[in-house]
Amino acid sequence: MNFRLKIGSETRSLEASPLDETRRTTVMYGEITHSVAVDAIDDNHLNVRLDGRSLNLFVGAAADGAWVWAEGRARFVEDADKLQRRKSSGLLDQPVAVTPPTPATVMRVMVEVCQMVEKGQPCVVVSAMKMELTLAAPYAGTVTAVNTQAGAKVMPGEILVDIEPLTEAKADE
Amino acid sequence: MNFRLKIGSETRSLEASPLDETRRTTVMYGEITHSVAVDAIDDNHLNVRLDGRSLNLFVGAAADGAWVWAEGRARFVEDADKLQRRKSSGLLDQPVAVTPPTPATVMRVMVEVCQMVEKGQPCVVVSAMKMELTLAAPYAGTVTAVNTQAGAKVMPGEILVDIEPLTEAKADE
Amino acid sequence: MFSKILVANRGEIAVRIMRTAREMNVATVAVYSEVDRTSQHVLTADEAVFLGESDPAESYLNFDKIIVAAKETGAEAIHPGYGFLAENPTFAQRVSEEGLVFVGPPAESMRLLGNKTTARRLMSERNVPVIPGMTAAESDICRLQAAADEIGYPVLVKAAAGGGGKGMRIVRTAGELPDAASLAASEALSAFGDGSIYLEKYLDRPRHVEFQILADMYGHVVHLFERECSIQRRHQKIIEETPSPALSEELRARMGAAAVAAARAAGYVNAGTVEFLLDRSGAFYFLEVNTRLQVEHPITEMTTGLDLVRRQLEIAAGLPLPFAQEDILRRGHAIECRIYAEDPERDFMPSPGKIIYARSPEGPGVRYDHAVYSGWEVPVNYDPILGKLVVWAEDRPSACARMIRALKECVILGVKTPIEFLLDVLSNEKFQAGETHTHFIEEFFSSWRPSTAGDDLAALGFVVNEMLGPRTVERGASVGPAQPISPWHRLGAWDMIR
Amino acid sequence: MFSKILVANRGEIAVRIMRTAREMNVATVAVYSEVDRTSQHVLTADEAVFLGESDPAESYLNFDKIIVAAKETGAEAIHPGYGFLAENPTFAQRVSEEGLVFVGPPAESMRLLGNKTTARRLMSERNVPVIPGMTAAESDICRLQAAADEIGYPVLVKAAAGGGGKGMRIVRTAGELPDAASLAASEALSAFGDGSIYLEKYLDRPRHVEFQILADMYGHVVHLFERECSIQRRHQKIIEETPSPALSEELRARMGAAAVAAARAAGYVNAGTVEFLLDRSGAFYFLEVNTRLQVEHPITEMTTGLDLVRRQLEIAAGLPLPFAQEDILRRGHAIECRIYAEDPERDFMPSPGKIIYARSPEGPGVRYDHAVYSGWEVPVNYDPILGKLVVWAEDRPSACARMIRALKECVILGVKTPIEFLLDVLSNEKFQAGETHTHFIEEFFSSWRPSTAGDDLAALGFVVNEMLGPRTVERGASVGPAQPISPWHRLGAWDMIR
Repeated sequence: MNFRLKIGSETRSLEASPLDETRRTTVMYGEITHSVAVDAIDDNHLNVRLDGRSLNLFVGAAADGAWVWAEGRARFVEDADKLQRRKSSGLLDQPVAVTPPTPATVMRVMVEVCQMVEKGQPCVVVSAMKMELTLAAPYAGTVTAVNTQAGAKVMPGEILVDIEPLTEAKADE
Repeated sequence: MNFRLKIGSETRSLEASPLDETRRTTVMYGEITHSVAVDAIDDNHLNVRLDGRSLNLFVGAAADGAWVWAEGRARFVEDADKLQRRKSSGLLDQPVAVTPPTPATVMRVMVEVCQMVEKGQPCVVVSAMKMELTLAAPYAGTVTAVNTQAGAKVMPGEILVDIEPLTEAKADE
Repeated sequence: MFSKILVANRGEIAVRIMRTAREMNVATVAVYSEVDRTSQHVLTADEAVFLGESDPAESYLNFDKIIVAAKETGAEAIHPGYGFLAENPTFAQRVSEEGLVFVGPPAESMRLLGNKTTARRLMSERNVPVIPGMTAAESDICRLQAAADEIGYPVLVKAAAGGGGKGMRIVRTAGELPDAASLAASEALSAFGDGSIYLEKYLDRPRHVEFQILADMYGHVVHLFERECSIQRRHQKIIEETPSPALSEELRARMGAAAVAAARAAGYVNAGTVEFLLDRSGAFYFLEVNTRLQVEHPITEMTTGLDLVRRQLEIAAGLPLPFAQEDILRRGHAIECRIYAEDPERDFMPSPGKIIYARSPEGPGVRYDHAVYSGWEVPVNYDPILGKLVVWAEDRPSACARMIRALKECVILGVKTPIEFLLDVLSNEKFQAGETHTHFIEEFFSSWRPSTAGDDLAALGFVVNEMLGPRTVERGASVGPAQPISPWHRLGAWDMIR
Repeated sequence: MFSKILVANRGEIAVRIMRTAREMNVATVAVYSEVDRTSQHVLTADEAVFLGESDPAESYLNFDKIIVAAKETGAEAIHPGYGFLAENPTFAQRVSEEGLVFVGPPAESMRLLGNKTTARRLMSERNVPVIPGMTAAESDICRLQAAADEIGYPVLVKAAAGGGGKGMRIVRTAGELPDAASLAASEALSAFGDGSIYLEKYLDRPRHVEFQILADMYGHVVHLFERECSIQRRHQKIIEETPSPALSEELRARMGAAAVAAARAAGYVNAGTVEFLLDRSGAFYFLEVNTRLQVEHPITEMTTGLDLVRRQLEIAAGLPLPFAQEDILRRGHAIECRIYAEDPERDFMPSPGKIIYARSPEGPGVRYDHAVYSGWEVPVNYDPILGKLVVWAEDRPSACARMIRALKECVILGVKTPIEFLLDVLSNEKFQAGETHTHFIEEFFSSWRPSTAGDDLAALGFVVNEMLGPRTVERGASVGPAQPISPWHRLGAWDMIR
């Protein structure tokens, strides 16, 4: 079985043989082959022997992926193929729009429609968990719409300010 | 809704109104009425407000009943009607037969077929969890069968020695 | 002693207070907002009162609702925890006026100390050394510019009413001052309801060393030694320890005496913390007094053996402190790591969400004060602290090793946490050598990234979990044990993560 | 220090040893039998070796398999825990002969002390007071009868090779002696592989007071103060505490000196425990030396601040003890409750089964050393200990209150446990007054029954759980918060259980 997994900004490929009746498998990670045996301890807890070394891995399924924990390190692991489909919806890109990174409340809107903004110029200040965050313009351009107002509850992915980018020619000036 | 519950050797009756949409009910315990509100915290954990007092109750379902925990006190609670059916199979009676109280290994058999035994006379010694237990005759009588031998693994409910009771006339002598 | 108290707070600190109250046979009342209906502090209390909407103004900051809750439940005292109303003298005064007991200092002490500029003036008068800086709040940008020029850059913009790094800004050049002042004032206003700011000298890589004090109603004041809280991100403490690796017994005694003098100067009663900055020459400066229980109080409890919440309740009930300064002894070394729902890769930005799975570290010398359970949703409305992991051991190296062990047993799935980051800080050579200062994270960990070895294991976990498929776990199934594999097999790419 | 050790044990003690090893950067190897394939100690180790069938003879008592496991994994030392091979001198000797280190005393000391009659002779010679009784094992019933007549009834039949109450019988009249002797010999044979028994004087309601000792390879022996373990059922400890409420400083010093003398007499090395009986007149008698780590060692760790497993490994690795007797200080009060899978209503009979749900107590001053998890099946093959709940607090009343709080947070569903019984013992006036003795349970709790108030709450829990029906828990669902109910409503039948 082949897996393409996205962890953070990296995508990696793994190949694993199906589990045999003693719950053993061989995992190929590029050139290196590992022998793996696994026991399910409960719905979230796996005990894995990786080349004989015992590891406790904890797995929690979430929408579009799973959290995996190993020795204090937690990762959100996504299936790269499912991910591709989400990406086209624009939700998962690096910040290229004025959108909060976490559910938040809008404190101030600092730009107006038709205003020219520079890359990095503060557009909206939001508050989340007692901290103020300034959302900056991801690129230079012209504000074409302001979709929020002070006091609004906003969510990640919600575009608070629409900015039409400068053409490259203009940006190079 | 009416409940007949067996806890330990006692059976008690309870009446409860169905939960309303805010998960509240009224529980009638004999003459006394209690107001109860409940939140399910997880599959095993309930938070209950009993007449305003907050209680954490933990419930674990098992065959023929459920374990319920409250403030350090754990009880096995059985539905008295289901229980009735089990009882007729003879498994749940008070020790009236030579059977181990827990899974065990037979160490010694101390009686033979046709032997007369007195009430309380040691019949079989079993070992469980590093402790030796002597299983005594529950009543006076004659051994009609020995169904086990040293080294056998035995389970609760398994009758290790059959004893035909003395008639009352004889026992009174 | 009180027969019932109300805890006007939420999360791990409310749970921690309730545990001691229960041991003192004091019944507890929780209060909660909409989003906290099934939060751990509500589950832990003997009874709970719903306050209102999740917005703090409608719930945990609402004087009237909290006081009504206390009166209706028959609570005799209110413990404010930390944050929310803990350092609000108006609330403390109102509580007293309503005939209830506020578990904390008198409103007057809080007012004196809560305003940082007043506090600085007071301490100067009592010969407690203070950092050079302004002695009054200022909003005029020209006067701030002038003051900054006089103090000399870099300067620190601070909220007069605040604490915990809120509203604080470092300003290195005159050009940065206007923006920094405006942002700081705005943050201070929203956090504390008071936008006053002032400036002080910014010290180069100082240590943050604070002293725990206890004072009863009869003028008896003691200190419970120091806590070093130099490891900070965003000006907020993330690792605390005691004793400080930087203090000689002589310096400890001097700083302790200064802390007691500071408390006396303010007519302080109950538990409090006198914060100092310790510079590289060994000079120390009064920073502020936190007029409440601190997040990091457990490390003092573990080294001194004293339960600070018990002492708070006893003092509030009018009991005298039952010990003198010389009776208070410390033993061993304690470290605390704060576990927030936050992303260390993204400047520790809050990371709220649902806790899919949580599992507590256990074993000798480990204490985990938390309010997390599997299935609980971390609300976006409040401070994102999940818990505090605290260890005690015979000495600092053993305590570091124990903390690393405990962090590796601390499972939280569903939100980002700093656990991996904390592991790397604790394993850092300079940290292990005790060479800590308030810019430690900035200096050595600003470009921190999670290890790729962790990615390898996560990929493995994902893959085997997928292959096992949906399941009801049945142990002792018929397939027999997975036979052990020789440990001598080459570990390959994975052996680096040992 | 070793780089890797094998722990030749299972359950909570193996987990506890591995935690300290991990903190010392010592890798750990678990061994396991068929039924323990996914037991907690296997999950905790760095690697695990399958030994064989669940029968102890095929697994945890099998010298050859354990030694092969150690060699194949490259472990340099074997820690035996308690029980199984911990007090087996033949095993200790074999380990040494195989070029491995046994973490425990030399085989010769174990032999001397393991045979109770030899030990009694040795102690008599060194002026450590012993209980009047036989100084040699005996199997002839006529000679036993004669000895019993000489000592005077009641007498105690004891296994020469044993410990932990196994093979022990009280005999009050001559008529009971033959049966008791035969049963004791049989139990001793099956438990220790040695059926030798002897008799000693039975003391009326004595206290069990034991001293922890540490001895390095260089003749340096210290004690770590006492543990009082008077609360016993079936001659097995169930509640232990330190300090003992019965000891004056003078008596503590004398008993400590006797303990050190006993250890020296046997050429003792590593951690051990010298057990005494303390009678009502204040006289104390040597009982035996347990040549291993005790179940109740954590209470000593919590009051002295010393990690006994760390010391064991250091001593075994040839390091000298880094402290003198006068450096060892105790602070506060610690209590341990043993949590077994057993039924206190039925003479504490083992109650194996599947743990449907388990949840650990947490918070300040609580340590829960256990090996239980939800879904784990308690095997019928071994000692039914699930865990040890240990608390520390400033003084005995606070420690009792803390233990009650912690027991009430300790959830185990699926097997019977003594938790409710322990709660009642801890709440008992005589216990709280410190008036404990080894027949305490027999005297005050022989007719103990669970409270009917507990039945009421259990019925309520069952009913509301049934009414909620099968569910996937969804918090923050649309139905809104269950509104609080006035706490002033009459509590009725349930208010007695407050």
